[in-house]
Amino acid sequence: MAWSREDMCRRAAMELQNGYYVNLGIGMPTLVANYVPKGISVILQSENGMLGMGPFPSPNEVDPDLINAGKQTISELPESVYFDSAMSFAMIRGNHMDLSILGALQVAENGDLANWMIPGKMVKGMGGAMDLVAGAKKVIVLMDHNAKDGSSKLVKSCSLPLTGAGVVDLIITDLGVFSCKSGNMYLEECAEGVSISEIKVRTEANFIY
Amino acid sequence: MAWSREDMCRRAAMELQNGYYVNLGIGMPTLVANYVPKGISVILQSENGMLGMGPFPSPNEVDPDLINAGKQTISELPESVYFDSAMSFAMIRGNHMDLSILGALQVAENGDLANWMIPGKMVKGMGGAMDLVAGAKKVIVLMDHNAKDGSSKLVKSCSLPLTGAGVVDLIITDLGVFSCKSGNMYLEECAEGVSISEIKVRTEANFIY
Amino acid sequence: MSQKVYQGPGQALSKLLYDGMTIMAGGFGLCGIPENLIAALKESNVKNLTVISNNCGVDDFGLGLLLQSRQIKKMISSYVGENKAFERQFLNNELELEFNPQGTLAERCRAGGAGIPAFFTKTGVGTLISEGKEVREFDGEKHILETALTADLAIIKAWKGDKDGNLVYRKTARNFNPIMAMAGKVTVAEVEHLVDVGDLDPDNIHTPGVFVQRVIQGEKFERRIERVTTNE
Amino acid sequence: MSQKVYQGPGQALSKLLYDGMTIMAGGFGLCGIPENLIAALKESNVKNLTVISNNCGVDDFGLGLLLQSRQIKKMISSYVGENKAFERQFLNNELELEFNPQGTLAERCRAGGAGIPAFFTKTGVGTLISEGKEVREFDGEKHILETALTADLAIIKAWKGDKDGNLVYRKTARNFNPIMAMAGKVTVAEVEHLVDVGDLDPDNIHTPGVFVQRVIQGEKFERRIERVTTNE
Repeated sequence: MAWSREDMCRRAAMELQNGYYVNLGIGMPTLVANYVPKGISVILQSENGMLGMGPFPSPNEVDPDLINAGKQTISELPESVYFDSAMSFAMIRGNHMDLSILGALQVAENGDLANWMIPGKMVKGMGGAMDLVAGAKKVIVLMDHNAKDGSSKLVKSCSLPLTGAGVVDLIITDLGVFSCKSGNMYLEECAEGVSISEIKVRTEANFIY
Repeated sequence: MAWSREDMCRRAAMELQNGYYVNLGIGMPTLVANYVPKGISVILQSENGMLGMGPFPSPNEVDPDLINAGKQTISELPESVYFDSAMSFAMIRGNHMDLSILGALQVAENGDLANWMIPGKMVKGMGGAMDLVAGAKKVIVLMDHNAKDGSSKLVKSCSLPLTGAGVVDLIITDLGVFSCKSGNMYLEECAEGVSISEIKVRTEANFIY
Repeated sequence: MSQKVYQGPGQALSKLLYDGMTIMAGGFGLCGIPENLIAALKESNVKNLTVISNNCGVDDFGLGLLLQSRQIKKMISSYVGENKAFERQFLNNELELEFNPQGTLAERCRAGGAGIPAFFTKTGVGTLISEGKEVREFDGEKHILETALTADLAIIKAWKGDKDGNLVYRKTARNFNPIMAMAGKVTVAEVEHLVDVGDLDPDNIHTPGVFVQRVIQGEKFERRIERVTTNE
Repeated sequence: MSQKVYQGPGQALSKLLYDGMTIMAGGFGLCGIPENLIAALKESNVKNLTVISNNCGVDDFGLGLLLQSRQIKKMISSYVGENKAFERQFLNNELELEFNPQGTLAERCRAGGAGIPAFFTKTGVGTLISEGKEVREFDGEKHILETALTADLAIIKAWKGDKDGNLVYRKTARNFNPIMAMAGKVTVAEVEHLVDVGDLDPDNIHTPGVFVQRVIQGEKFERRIERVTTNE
C-alpha cells in the first residue's frame, strides 16, 4: 500500500504556502497544480516567460502564442504577466522563486540531483532544470521510489550526470517523504501502510529516521 | 578668427549620418541637435532611459516624468521609446550607439580623455560618461581649444584622472579638427582664418599634419 | 495571494528598518523617486544607512532630506552634483562616497537581482574605477570585474501597480526603478495608481510582482522638477 | 531615418549570408519563431551554420527545415528533444551540439548584446556544464564563469513592429527574441503587423529600434502549435 500518483501530488501540494511563486516541472509535478489546498493561492511560473500560468484552454481558446515550458497550450489568468527569457531566469537564478518541484532519475544522500541525461542514450538537453535547482529557494523532487527495473532512485551517490550538486531539499516518493540537510538524508514520513523496513529494503541511500 | 560656438556645433553636426543613434553630452554638445544638416535624420538617446529625445517643451507641456540626463524637462516625439537604466546602458556598452559627443577638460595625443574630475575640487561624479566613451562606436569631443587660463586642453598626457583610455576618435575645438588614431593625434582641418602655426603655439600636444 | 498592499509608507516599512542597513532608492535626479517612502525613512530616524541611488536628491527634497537629518553614512552613486549638504558633509569626512559609472551601477543592480555575482565590463578600464579590480582581456580588449549589488531594502516609485505588486512606469521616471526592484531582499513600491489584478496589460508590465513584497498607494506626489527648461 | 523596411525575407537577408556564419534564431519550441526568415535561409542554401536557438524546431517546421537540408553544422541549445533528424545527424556525428542551461543561454545572449563579455553564475556548478570553466566563490558559494554569445545575424519574430525597428511581442512568443535582437551584429525582424512610427506605445516597446537593422512584414504566418493541449 504505497501512495498513488494522486496521493503524491496531494502530499507535494501540502508544501505550498499562500503567495508562493512556484515552478512545476514537466510530468507529475505539473499535476500538483490540481491539488492546491483550499485557502492557499500560488502563482505558477513558466520559464519560457510567464507568471500566473493558467490551466489548459478549451479547444476554441487555443493560442499559438501561449504555451508552457513543455510546449503545451495553456491559458491566461487575470494575474498573468509575460516577459523575456533573460527576465524569466533572472527570477529563477536570482532566488526569487519560492519553490521548484521537478522529477528525477536519481537523488543522492547529499542532495545531488540527476534528471537530464542517461549516457549512451540520446540526450535531449537540460532545458531550464539546472537553473531552477540552482536558483529556487526550495527544491522538491517528486518521483517514483524505484525505477522500472526495481532499482532505488534514492542512491548513495548519483551514477548519472548531475543536474545540480547538493540542491535537493525534499523528496516525495510513493513510499514516503525524505529531506536532505547538511549532506544527510532523513526519512520524514512514511506513506500510509508503508513500514520503515519496507522502505529500507527498497532504498539504496542511507537515511536517518 | 577662430570658430564661434555656433561654428563648432555646425562642424560637429557634419559628422552626423542619416539614421545615426547619437548621445549628446551636457553643455555645448547638446546644442549640436540644433544644427543637424538638411536631409539627415538622427535619433537622440538620453542615458536616463529614452530614445528619440525631443526638444525642450512649451511651458504648458512640461512633464516631471520626462527629463533628459541633464535633468532638464524635454518633450516626446513620434519615434520616442522609454526603457530602464540597465537597457539604456546595454545599448551604450554593447556598442549599439553610433556616436557620442561630449565635452572635455583634457584630451591627450593617444586619445585619453579626462572630463569628470579635478582633484582637490568637489567631485560631482562621472554619471554616464565612462560608459559612453567605452561603448559608443565613435567618440567626438567638442571643447574650447584652451582653458580659461590659456593652457592647452590638447595635452601630451592627461594630468587629470581619466574618463577613458584611448577612447577619443575626433576633437573639434574653436581652432580646428583633430583625430586620434593608433596613439597619435592628427590635425585634420584648421578653422577658417586659423593658421597651423597659431594652432602649434596654442597646443601642448604633438600633432601630425 | 498573500497580502502585499499596505496602508501608507510608515506601515509599508514597519519591521524592515534597522540602523546600518543598505537601501536602494530608485529615481534619476528627482524623476521617479519614491518620495513618500523617503519621507517615511526620515520619520523613522533609521541611521547609518548605506544608500545606493544614482543621485542624492536636492537639499530639501528626495534623498537630500536624509542627508539633512544625517541618516546616511555612505552613498553609492554616479553623480551627486546637485546637493550642498552633500558637499559639506563629504568635505568634512562625515559621509562616505563610492562613485560608480552610471551603466556599471545599473548593471550591478541588475546582476544582484538576477543572481549574477560578478561580471566583466570595459567601462572604466584605465581609470580610477579600475583600481584594485581584476583586469582581464576578452577578444583582445581589457575589461574589469565588477560585483553585483543587492540591498536589504529597495524603495521604488511606479506609475501604476496592482495588488500582486506588478508595476508599470511612466516615461523617463522608469530609470533605475525596475532593476532596483529586482535587487532588493525586500522591495517596497509606492504607486500613483493602485489598481486591481487584471487591470494592467499582461504584455506590458515592467516589473513582475515576484520582485515586489509590499506596495502602497502614495498619499501625495509633489513630483518636483529639478530643472524646468522650456522652449521660451 | 535610414530605411529599415525591406520587401520580403529574401531581400531582408540579402548580402548578409555566408557559409560558416553564426545565426541566432528567436523562439521557444515553435512559439515565436521567425518562420519566414527561416524559410528564406533554407532557400538561400547558406551552409555550415552555427545556430544559437533554445530548440531546433520539429522535423518539418522551424529550424528542423535547415537540418533536413543539412545547412547546420552546430547547434547551441538547451533542449532538442523534438526532432528525429536531429537525433540521426547527431548520432552519425554529422552535427555538433553544445548544450547550455536555458537560463545560461538566455544570459549569454543578453550579455553579448549588453557588452558584458563574461559573467559568473551558480547554474551548472558541479555538473558537466562546469567542465573546463573557471570556478570562483562569491559569498561562500561556488560559481562558474560563462562567456557572452553574439551572432553575425539574429533573426527575430515580433507581433508588431514599426519602421524604425521598434518591436512588440505577444504573450509567450516573446521568449528569446528580445535578447537575441540585442546580440546580433545585424538583426532582422519579421513582424505580423508593420505599423507607422508613433503607432506603438513608447512606454511599452519591448525591443527599442536601435537593436534592429532590418524589418519585414511577414508574408504568411502558420504559427504551428507543437502540442495542442486542451481541457477536454
